[in-house]
Amino acid sequence: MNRKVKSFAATLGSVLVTLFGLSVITFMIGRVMPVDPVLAAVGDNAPADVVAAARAEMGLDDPLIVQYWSYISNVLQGDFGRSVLTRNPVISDIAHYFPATLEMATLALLIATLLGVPAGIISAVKQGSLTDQIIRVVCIAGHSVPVFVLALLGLLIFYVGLDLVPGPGRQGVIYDGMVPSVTGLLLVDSLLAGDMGAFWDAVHHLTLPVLILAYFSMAYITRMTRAFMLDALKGEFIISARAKGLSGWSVVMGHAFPNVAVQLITVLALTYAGLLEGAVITETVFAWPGLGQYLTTALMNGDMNPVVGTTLIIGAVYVGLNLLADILYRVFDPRVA
Amino acid sequence: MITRRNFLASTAAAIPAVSYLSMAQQAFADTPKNLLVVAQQLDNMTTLDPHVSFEATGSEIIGNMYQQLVSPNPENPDVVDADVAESWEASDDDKMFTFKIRDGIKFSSGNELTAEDAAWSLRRTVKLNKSPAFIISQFGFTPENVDEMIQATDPRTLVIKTAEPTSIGFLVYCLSANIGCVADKQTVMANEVDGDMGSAWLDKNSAGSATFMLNTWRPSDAVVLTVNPHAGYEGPIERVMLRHIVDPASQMLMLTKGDIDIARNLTAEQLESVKSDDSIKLLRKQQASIMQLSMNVSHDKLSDPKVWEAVKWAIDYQGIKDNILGDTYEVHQSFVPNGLPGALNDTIFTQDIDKAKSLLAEAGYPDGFEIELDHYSAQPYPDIAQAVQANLAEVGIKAKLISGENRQVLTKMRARQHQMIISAWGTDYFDPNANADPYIINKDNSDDATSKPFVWRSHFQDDELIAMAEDARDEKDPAARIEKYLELQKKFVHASPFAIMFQKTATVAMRDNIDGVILAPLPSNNSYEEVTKT
Amino acid sequence: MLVDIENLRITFENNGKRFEAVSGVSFKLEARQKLAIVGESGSGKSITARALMRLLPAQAQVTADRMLFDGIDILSQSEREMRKLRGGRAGFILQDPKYSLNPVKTIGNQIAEAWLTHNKGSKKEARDAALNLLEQVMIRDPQLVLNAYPHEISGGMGQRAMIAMMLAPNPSLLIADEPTSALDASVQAEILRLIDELVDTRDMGLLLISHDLPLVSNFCDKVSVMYMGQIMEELAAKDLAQAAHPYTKGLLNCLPSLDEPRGDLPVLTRDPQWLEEQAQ
Amino acid sequence: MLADFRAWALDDLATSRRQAAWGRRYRIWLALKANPLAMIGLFIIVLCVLLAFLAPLLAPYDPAIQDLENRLARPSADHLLGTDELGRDILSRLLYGGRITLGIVVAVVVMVAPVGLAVGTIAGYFGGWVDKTLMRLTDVFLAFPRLILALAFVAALNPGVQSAILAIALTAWPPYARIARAETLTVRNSEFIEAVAMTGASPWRIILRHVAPLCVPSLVVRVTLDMASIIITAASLGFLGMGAQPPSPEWGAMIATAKRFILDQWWVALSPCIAILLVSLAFNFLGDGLRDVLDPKQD
Repeated sequence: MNRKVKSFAATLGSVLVTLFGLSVITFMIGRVMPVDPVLAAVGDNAPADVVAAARAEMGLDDPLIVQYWSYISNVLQGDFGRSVLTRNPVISDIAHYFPATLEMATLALLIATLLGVPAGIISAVKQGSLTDQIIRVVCIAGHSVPVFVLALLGLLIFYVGLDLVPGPGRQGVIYDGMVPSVTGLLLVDSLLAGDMGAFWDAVHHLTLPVLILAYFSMAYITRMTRAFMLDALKGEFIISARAKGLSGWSVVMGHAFPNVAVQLITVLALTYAGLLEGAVITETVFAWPGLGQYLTTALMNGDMNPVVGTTLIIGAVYVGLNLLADILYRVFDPRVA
Repeated sequence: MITRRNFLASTAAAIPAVSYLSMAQQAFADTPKNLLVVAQQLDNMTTLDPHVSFEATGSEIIGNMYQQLVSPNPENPDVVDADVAESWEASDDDKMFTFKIRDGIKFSSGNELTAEDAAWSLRRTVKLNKSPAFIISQFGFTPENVDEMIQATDPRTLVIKTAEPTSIGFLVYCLSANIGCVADKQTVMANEVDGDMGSAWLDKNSAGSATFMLNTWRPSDAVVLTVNPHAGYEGPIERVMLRHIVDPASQMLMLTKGDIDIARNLTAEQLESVKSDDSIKLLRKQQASIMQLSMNVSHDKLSDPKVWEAVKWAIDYQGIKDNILGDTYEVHQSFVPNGLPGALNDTIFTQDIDKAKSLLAEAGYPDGFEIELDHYSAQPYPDIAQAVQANLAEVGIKAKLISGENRQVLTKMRARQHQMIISAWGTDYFDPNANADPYIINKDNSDDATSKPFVWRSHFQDDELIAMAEDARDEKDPAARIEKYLELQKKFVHASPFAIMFQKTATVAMRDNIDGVILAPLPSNNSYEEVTKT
Repeated sequence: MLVDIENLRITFENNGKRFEAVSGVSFKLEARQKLAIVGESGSGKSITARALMRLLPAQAQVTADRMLFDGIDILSQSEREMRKLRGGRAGFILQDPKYSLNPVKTIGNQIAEAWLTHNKGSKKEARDAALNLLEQVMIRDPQLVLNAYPHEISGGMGQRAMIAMMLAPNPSLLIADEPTSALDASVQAEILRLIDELVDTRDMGLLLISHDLPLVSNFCDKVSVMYMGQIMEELAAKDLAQAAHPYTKGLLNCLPSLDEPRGDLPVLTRDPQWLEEQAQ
Repeated sequence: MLADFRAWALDDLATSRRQAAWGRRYRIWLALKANPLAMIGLFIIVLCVLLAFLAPLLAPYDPAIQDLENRLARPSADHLLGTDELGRDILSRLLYGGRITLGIVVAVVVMVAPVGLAVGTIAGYFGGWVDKTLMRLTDVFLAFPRLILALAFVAALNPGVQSAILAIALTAWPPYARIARAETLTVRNSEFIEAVAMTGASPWRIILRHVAPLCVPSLVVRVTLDMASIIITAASLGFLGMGAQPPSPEWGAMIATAKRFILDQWWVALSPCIAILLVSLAFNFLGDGLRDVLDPKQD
């Protein structure tokens, strides 16, 4: 029993150390940045006495270590400080903005998996054939073009050209502010409120950004699925499965894929973390009120508390995902003790 | 709060709950008739409290929610119109000013607007002492003496006493800024939290008497204004929604598609291409924001006035305006922006390479010198910087470009570490002194001076100019005051290390069925209250 | 006649080069008869067996004058028909249970799957059949093994599970491709004896592929010696000692023996002649 | 001449170590040649390197010369790909831009691969607390959102190509460290490492001479695959105004500035987009091809 506890404590320790390292680096970057945080608070025209008062209030004049220590001790009590721009506590900002990014990233991951994994399987089974080449070219193209180009192209074709999707933004203007925010996930909240009109409106607004993010992250999933499947299909047990008279597809899906599914867990965890980052640019083009846009705005204006807070949250999500992937790996893969 | 049912009932397009496909065929309906949708960059706005806000975006919204004591006349900059104050007069010794408050104005909460609200509002600005407070506290008010200096003698009369004799024209111009907004004392003080005079609450709420009041503000997402029921407004608009769309390309697409009525941040090129689209029309107004190349006088190569003059003759103002800036900027070479009283609008400098070269030779740099030129990384600054770099190269000055995020460049300038720098300056209130003061008055040029105005950053101190600026500011007679400012500017353009180049023009692109948008030199006077959607 | 192969040729094609791995192999196998194909590694014995069940990779081209399994012409069967044969009429046991059993599925699950592929019945019946089969292969504690994963059982038990799996649809032919080479000596004899017993009790034919000449000769009726893709000699297992072909004799001489001490073991000199004789 | 090299390399009984090494490389080349996509990729990369190298000769105009009069001109005879917002010839800027983009990629890889290799092999070889601390350090940088660290880093230094390279490199080395460590762990307790240790070789010699070369194949694969994402990150930095600054013709910055008039003068943004697409595709194909040949299982 204590081996399990020991290994759990070790992982927990490593997670804490990672988060600590993350906070130190982000905090230092914040303080080292040549942007005077007071500028965002009082503006360039403010007289010297107002500037001095603001600096004192933000504690910018104390030595760096003191600033860091007071910041971290607050963080441990859940107070990530206040954002200069929104004047809200960073925690409430993150709680407000994170669901929008989460909703987009999760749906994108879902679609990227539903399309990426089968594509990987097919191109592995038909290795070297034309289908294999086409699938790989299409998927890799998604990853070879910057997201913002994909986003603008998507808007040009589907929004302006074909009028198939609504424009940037998370909701139609009519529904703005109409859906009471329970979970912050628009789809869920609109269903909870029983407002089908708002639900479909949210779906339409989600379509293009989600498809683009999904397409962008499909390349990695497809490539990894293909590599794992190629490896599994070389296994001897495939021959014994065929020798049992199983059909081609039931061999692939029944025997090769279960081996691969386990390994895909880590790939999906990495992709999901990457998606949270990919959202940063997609949100600017699609005017999506998510964490990515909140972070870039704060960074551009030298508003450091949100930058450190958000980076910690994204870092924590990333570390959490890795931890989850490890645990799932142990649970689902019988080979691991 | 408007419930969704009755809101939808009043709009023509009731959206049935249908499956995805049929929704796709039906083109996404233009926005409803009683809703005005504006796409705008709302990300640099920290507060909606009229007595604290200093950013352009914020002050525009505040202008739509609060009424000021007086407001500048949109057509004639030398005239100030009555607003909350019907009339005003100065005492003989020019140290006491009495304002008559108009009757029958109601706040959005329903409370009557009285002189006490006006007095309290001005006192609040001075006591909070945030960024814009200097506009009013420059008349000698301090948190300690302001209660005694500004009083409401009766519900209809507001009396302001100043320490020194002051020109009523100058005082009234200052009161036309947002610090002159009258807020509902009763509602605000009811939300006071440990002595902050309700500033935490007023950041995100409104207590004004103008046409609109604040419904919601989701930072970096949207600002929704609804009609103030007590403002006696009969127009068609029930709701104004400002949507935060950062990317101009997205704003452009949504405007052409009709999903938004107004786009506020289109680029020069986009405005050019929109001219051919007759479903969109443009409204332009010169803004009180100027762009200049400042030279740090403490730098050895930039200490000689001849070098300043040479740089001013080297720049191809018209070429840059025509080829890069289009209609988004006009050439303007003096510190009082066009549209403000006392503005000097003539073009003194045009590109003259030989003159610039001879001036450089006189200054001892026949074959020029190397210098660093800082500029913002946001467009159009990089394009302008590259064009100026090419101009300077023609006269031998080899400029190395260093671009940086806006606040990063400002931080470098405020720390006096720049050599040459292209930056912008927004005017704070509707008076020539609003720019004369920061561009000239630099009493203490030492590094640890108490007040560090814009001019201080470039180490420039000219006692003669300073005297002229203060004299013009205190001139009592309005006409003579304007004359003195023109004199000051004529001298300034040659005698200062600032090559003022352009004045920003704001362009609002809107659907052709939109009318009545009011655009003013200062954002606090922009207004949607007369907008109609046919 | 269970298996009737005449002049089987298998060639492999990759990027331009053609390589004939099996050139002109013929042999016959009666019902209830046991044939061993013996040869060094690379002699083509294993792919010959796999060709019979069309289990070869795509690049292999298989041609034969005659290739019948229980009267069915293998080469003309559609993939669907072949699937009925594989497992249903002929079982196939591979070399190393560690790799030939699916590591992420339980033993019981894989046996039940084999049963269900060729028999109608519920999952419950399939699991009972699996348990029964595990008992037939005399595995210790079959209930435990039913739910165990391949890495949780020993090599010997793994091979027994493999046999159980292949006998689930009770085929009439069992092909065993070096079934004991991956096991240690003591277990080898046990597994071969088990295969022998099961083949007899179920009146099946056995095609045993091996490189261990004396080992197979005790279990099989006929032995066919293969070298470089050709059959050198086919003879009854019992008169192996009187082998005529120099290659077979060479192989026998190389065997060390415990009871009579011998000098250095002679090295087999390969005579290209042997290949020409078959070619005409 | 080539024929006998082929024979010499492919001769099974290699006499010298050199011959064996060349034999292996030649076989890898043959396997790679069989993969059409990888060949296309290699061809595009070689073409790009050549074009970038010969930019001064090939470019019709000096990329910095402004011609404000015919700004945003359509592709025409004298400007094959048209002109940008300051009237500069897009084709020449694309060629010179190639230098910067490939320069960024090479600079990042040159910084990242050795660091990743060193950290990975040392962590893998020594194990214990050395392994723990180095791996935690890697985790910190891995957990750090790549673009955001780059943004913050570039905002700290003034934006420009150098800070973009440093920022991307800072976030790109952890995966290499992880791969190198995994590779070292598999090799760590194999007999031949113990044998070398027995001969009294110092740990550093072992790592340098024996362990590191083994990690190279999987690193080569990862590097080629990563090149595409390095280019895209550089372009995204350009898009956010944080990467290469005007007037540098870096492709990402070109797209960022051209974004403003993508509706009407779409060709200005199109050529750098296609350039980035082609080069990224090329690196991805080559990477995939190399991975299939060198180390199929590798991530």
